[in-house]
Amino acid sequence: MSEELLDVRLTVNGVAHEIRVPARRLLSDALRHDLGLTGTHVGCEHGVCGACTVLVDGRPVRSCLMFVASAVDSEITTVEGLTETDGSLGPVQQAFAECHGLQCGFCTPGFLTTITAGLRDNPEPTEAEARDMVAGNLCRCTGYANIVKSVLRASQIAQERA
Amino acid sequence: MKITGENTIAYPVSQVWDALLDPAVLVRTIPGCERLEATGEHTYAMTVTAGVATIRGTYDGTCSLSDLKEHASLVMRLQGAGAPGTIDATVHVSFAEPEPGTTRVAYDADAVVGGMVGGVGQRMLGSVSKRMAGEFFDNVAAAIGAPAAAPAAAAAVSGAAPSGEIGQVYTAPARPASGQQDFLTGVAVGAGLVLLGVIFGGLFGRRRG
Amino acid sequence: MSTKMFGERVQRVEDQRFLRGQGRYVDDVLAGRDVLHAAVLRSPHAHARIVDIDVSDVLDVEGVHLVWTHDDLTGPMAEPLPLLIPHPDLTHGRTQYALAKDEVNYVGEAIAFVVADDRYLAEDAVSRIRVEYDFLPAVVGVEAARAAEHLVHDDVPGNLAARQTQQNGDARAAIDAAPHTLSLDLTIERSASMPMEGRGTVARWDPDTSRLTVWSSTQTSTGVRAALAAKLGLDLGQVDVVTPDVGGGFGVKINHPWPEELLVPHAARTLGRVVRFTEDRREHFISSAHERGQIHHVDVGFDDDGRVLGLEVRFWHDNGAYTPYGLIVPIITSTQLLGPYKPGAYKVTFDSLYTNTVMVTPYRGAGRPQGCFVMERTMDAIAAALGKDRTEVRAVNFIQPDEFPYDHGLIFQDGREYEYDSGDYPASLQKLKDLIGWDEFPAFREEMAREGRRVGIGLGCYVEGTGVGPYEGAHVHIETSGKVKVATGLTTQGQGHATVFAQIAADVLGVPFDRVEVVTGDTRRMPYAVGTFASRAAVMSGSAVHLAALRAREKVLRIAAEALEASEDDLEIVEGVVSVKGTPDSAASIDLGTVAVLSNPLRYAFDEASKAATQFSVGDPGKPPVAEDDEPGLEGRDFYSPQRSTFASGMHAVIVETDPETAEIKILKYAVVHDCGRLINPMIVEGQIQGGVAQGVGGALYERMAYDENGQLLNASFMDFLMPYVTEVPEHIDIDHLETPSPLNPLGIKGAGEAGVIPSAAVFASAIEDAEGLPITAMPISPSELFALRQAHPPVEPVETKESS
Amino acid sequence: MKPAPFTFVRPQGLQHALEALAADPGAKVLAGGQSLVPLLSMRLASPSTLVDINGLPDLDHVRVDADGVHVGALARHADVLASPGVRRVQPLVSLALEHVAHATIRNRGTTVGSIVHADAAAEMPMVISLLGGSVEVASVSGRRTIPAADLFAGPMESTLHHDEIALGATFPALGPGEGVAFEEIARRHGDYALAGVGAVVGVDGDGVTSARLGYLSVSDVPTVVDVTRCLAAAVDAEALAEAGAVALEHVDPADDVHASAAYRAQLVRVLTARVLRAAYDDARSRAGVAV
Repeated sequence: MSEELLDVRLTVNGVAHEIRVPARRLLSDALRHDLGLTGTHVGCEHGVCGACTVLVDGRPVRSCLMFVASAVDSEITTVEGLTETDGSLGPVQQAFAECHGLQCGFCTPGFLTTITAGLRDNPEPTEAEARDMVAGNLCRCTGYANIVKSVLRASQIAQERA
Repeated sequence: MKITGENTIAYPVSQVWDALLDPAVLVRTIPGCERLEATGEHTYAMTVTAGVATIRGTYDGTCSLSDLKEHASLVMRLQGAGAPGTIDATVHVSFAEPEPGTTRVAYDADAVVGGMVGGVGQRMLGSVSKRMAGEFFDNVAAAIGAPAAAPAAAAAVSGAAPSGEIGQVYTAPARPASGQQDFLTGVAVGAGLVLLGVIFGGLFGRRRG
Repeated sequence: MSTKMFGERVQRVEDQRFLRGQGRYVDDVLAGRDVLHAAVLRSPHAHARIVDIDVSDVLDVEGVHLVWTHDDLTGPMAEPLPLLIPHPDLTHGRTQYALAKDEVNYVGEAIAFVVADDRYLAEDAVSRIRVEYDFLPAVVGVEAARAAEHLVHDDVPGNLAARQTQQNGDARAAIDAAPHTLSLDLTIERSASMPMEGRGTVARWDPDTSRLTVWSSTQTSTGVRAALAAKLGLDLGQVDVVTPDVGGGFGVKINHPWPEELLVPHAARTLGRVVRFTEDRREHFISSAHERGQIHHVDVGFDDDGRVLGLEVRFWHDNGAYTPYGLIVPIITSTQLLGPYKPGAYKVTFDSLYTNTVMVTPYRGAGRPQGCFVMERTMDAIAAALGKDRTEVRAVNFIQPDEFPYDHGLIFQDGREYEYDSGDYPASLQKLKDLIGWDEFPAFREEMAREGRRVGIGLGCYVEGTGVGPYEGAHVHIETSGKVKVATGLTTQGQGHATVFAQIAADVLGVPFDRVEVVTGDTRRMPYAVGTFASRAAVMSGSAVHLAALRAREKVLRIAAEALEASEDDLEIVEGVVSVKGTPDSAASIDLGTVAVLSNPLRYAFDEASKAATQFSVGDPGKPPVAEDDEPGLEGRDFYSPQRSTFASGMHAVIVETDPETAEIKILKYAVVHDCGRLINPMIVEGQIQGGVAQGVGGALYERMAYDENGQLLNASFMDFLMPYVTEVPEHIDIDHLETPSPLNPLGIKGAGEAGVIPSAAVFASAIEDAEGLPITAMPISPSELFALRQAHPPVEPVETKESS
Repeated sequence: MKPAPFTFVRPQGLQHALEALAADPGAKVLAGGQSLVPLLSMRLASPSTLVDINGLPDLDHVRVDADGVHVGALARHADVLASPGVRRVQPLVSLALEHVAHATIRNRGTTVGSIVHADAAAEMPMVISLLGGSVEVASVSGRRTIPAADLFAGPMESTLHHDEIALGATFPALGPGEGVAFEEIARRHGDYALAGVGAVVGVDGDGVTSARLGYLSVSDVPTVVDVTRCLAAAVDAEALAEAGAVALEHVDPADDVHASAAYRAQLVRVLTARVLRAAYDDARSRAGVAV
């Protein structure tokens, strides 16, 4: 017997998508393989590394711990949605470029979405608050020092651009 | 992983011994056992669905009894594989009759739990499997206590062939689906033997709501 | 000359893609298109014979396209995977089959391979495969391997893959004659690279051109290509391997070919469809590779000053179930153990032993962290025995600056003499002492003690062989657009090669940095290469790019001189324009794009510029359009092949605080002094060091592979394999550089990729021992283990070492 | 690591949800999913039906009143933690929530979900046991309230029947003269604790009238220990040490890959003293007594 398919309407980065997927399709896989938005990365599939973090109604959430069918009523934001409409880098992205906040780039999408929401809730974090903001994401390349610097720089850029 | 324990059954050792070697009794007393097929002298293929709360799985496997010393001891070899993982256990069981009419069953099991479920807390496996052994003995006692009702229900599937007939398949009567039953279903096979908690997750199962 | 790019903290060009979510990692390649997915049935048992594999239930799973076990493999595919680096001492090397044949030797070994419409269905199919096993006793851990009560491979007595001895002088005699002697027994547990992206392969077979294109998350595209051609019976020319963006490697992705790197292309060709395999995190834990597991016994003889007269090391290396990478890790441990010191006589013997666990191949540092741990623990033990300051004992053993090149009389991992080219260890040590506040520490310790706090300081020194051969190459092509296209064959895993190599090319060619585009790891662009490992990329490909660019520059100046009727020596290239030095007016100048046009005499013009190069408008009719010794196009291609490795060095120091009640370990201060010759991009080098230190902290205080006695890996997830978060690494790392140039390459550079991770275990052991006054002989160490050490050693005042006055 | 197939039901009303659950003995409820989804992906669990209750109305409330804190089944940890009312009425809930995983997990994980998941190493099952709270559950056959003491049957095993949905949890308010404290020690920030202790201490002036401790990660089920008699005379080092010894009689710490049983026992001793002291000081400062 073939698996029951669901018609799911998903709003990602302000764009509505209609996809037909099995109920068990994880949100992370739907974004990557059904919508072709491969900016979101999957590092562990048990909710620890944070590379798959997207914003669900503005809040950082592990997309590998959600079924796409549960996301029907929500507005999803992925790393592709953080770039400005004119194609230039958003404040958090720009800060990472300036501060060498990434090396292999695989964990970066999870940090960018998490920090974007973090700075919205706390626009001027102290260094300790910046560290706490990213304490739930794993990175194996950078040793985190430049990521914390990027959070503080992003808060400056956001104010400069405000 | 080592698991030891013992239980008592309020029946003479001879009755306990006979009950445990009767597949018709086994299929009803092994928590979560859905199907038992005799494949040889004291060897069975079996299907068991077992689990604790969320962590459940259906396991296909085999069990065989050997080194049978009547009313004294036997060795049980058990292998099962399912989606959550695999189990391979060798269990030494000894029987004693401290006072007439009651049997004390002691078991000493050594198990290798593999696959995803192998990554769970050893302690979790140990403590719950002891409880399942307890449930198994209660079932055995109940089966001995009400022999009249037992054989008819169990052997219904394929004729009344004598127990142990090759190819003879036994299925357990439907069980009431209740929370309490949920917890108590597990796999303990053979006389006082324990399928060491291959069923539930320890470390793996823990998260945050 | 344009502004010099070498040495600049240039922002990375690849970040523009990564930050917009437009990276192209292997699981992104052809995402959302018509691609089939593979899944693998892996052994749940550590050691067993396969009695039967029943795949009958799989065939009726909807969407399954093929199921393979070893029986379905033929020809070279049915033979064991290649043993990459044979060695005469590796008398009993073994490698696994792409799919297990008759037996499995570690939990996670591939048994069956399924391809289906998507990964979910493929996993459904895998879960329906029934395997009957006969269990065999598992050999887990070095002690069990040594005892050899059971054998991993029946035909390998004593579980001994190899035994090797190297020596310089008569160590035993020196030890026996020494006024002081000491012995130590040390243990380092297993950890792993654990990049955030696991392994993955995508393959497409084009029946029209009968060419196979393979994308793989690897550290060596040319290695994978050669293995594919050999194993699939294809000509090398039919196979292209394209390395996509790689989400970290740290060594694990240098091993090749993985079973899936062969099975996926084989399936793509068999089915005529694109096939993808992307491993999940549990698969990475139980079917990639681990490293670090070793046990050491040290005997050392020394004089009153702590100078090492004789050093004899015997160690046992856990090489897991197979040895695809040969003896590289233990050989590196044996040699790099000497660090910056020059013992009077040295002898090292190792046994490489099989266990029923995941195989062992290099992880960042590749045996160096173990060697450094052993040597630095020995130095600390000597200092304690003599009541001397730990820096003094080290200083007295240093190879002095004027003794280079220094030959240790051993053979290094590349089969060449183990000779240090340059370094300045005394200067490094002084910089480190200033950075960490070594001399001020005793006062700090007393102040903390008054507050009931327990602190300790430790250090660790290392020397790292980098830039190991045999070679790397580069191809530079200046297009008529003026763009400079650079290609080098080794691969990138986040080290910023596209930026660093562009800096080098831009400097040589005098072009704006952003006009240079670099491609790495694509066999279509550079078919000759070795790979990225052992901190060699900057040295090998950096030098190759420099040399190739120089060749292109020579041709530019030759053509420009002709065009400008000037002598080559008077010309310079600034901002991509060739002109006579000192006359920046545009008349007597020509841009590189035009030079490129002139370099290729055409019959047909395709744009305004190319008109100038057609047959009726250029060249002396008395000569052939392309001279005898010339060729069309503005390109440069060259290879860099050093005679031996270049040796970087460094020293780390840490101040830790241990909680008297809970034995928790906190890092108060971490300092790094590092000498990797001249720095191409200091920002990127510091990033490498910070990342290395974080992995070092993981290896010293958190990470271990917890196998139970049956060979089951108990912590095969990020929940229980404790990689450090931001909260576990030092908040700040004080980094200082020395730049002792290497005489072996044109840029004077040395490797830096692995530096950060090498001394961490030694540094933390030294500091915790200093704080607690308890001997630290095993790493990693958790609070629970420190607590147990305290219980085992009744409280005694920490050994009062006479810190320098 | 992909889940096995299942039928997905996203009911809009509670009754529909209860019927879906009752209709299939193999059905499971999905709320936060932070515990359940990894189990599905690892195929340690493979329910035949998943009942996603995230669409149900008015279950995401966080209310406080004189009785205490009332948390709906869909209230995310982050919402409960952000509520000033909760921090005022029962501060132990807020103190413990700060230690639940990481902020991103708290954004989606539900407090009630983590309680009924019944993991003895988690914070919320211990807190509701220590405070003597309760969980309200519903099924097609009606509703009932399960006091915390009867909620946990064994490791990962609550006493909810398979066809029951937890609708909410109640944490009793801080009593007069009471103070609270919580501390846990984990290998990494955000990891499961090796050991964790919560305390509720009641004072009358300087004297201790009641002292109860809750322990996580050192027994099969959350364990509550009354140590009032230890602190009756004085709150000094000996009394706190004695409380630790009493606690050790009630817990059963185990070895695992992260720590030994002996080390966990040491943490029980150390944390008991620290947390009791802190709760005692909190009680006195709330009662306006100079600390």
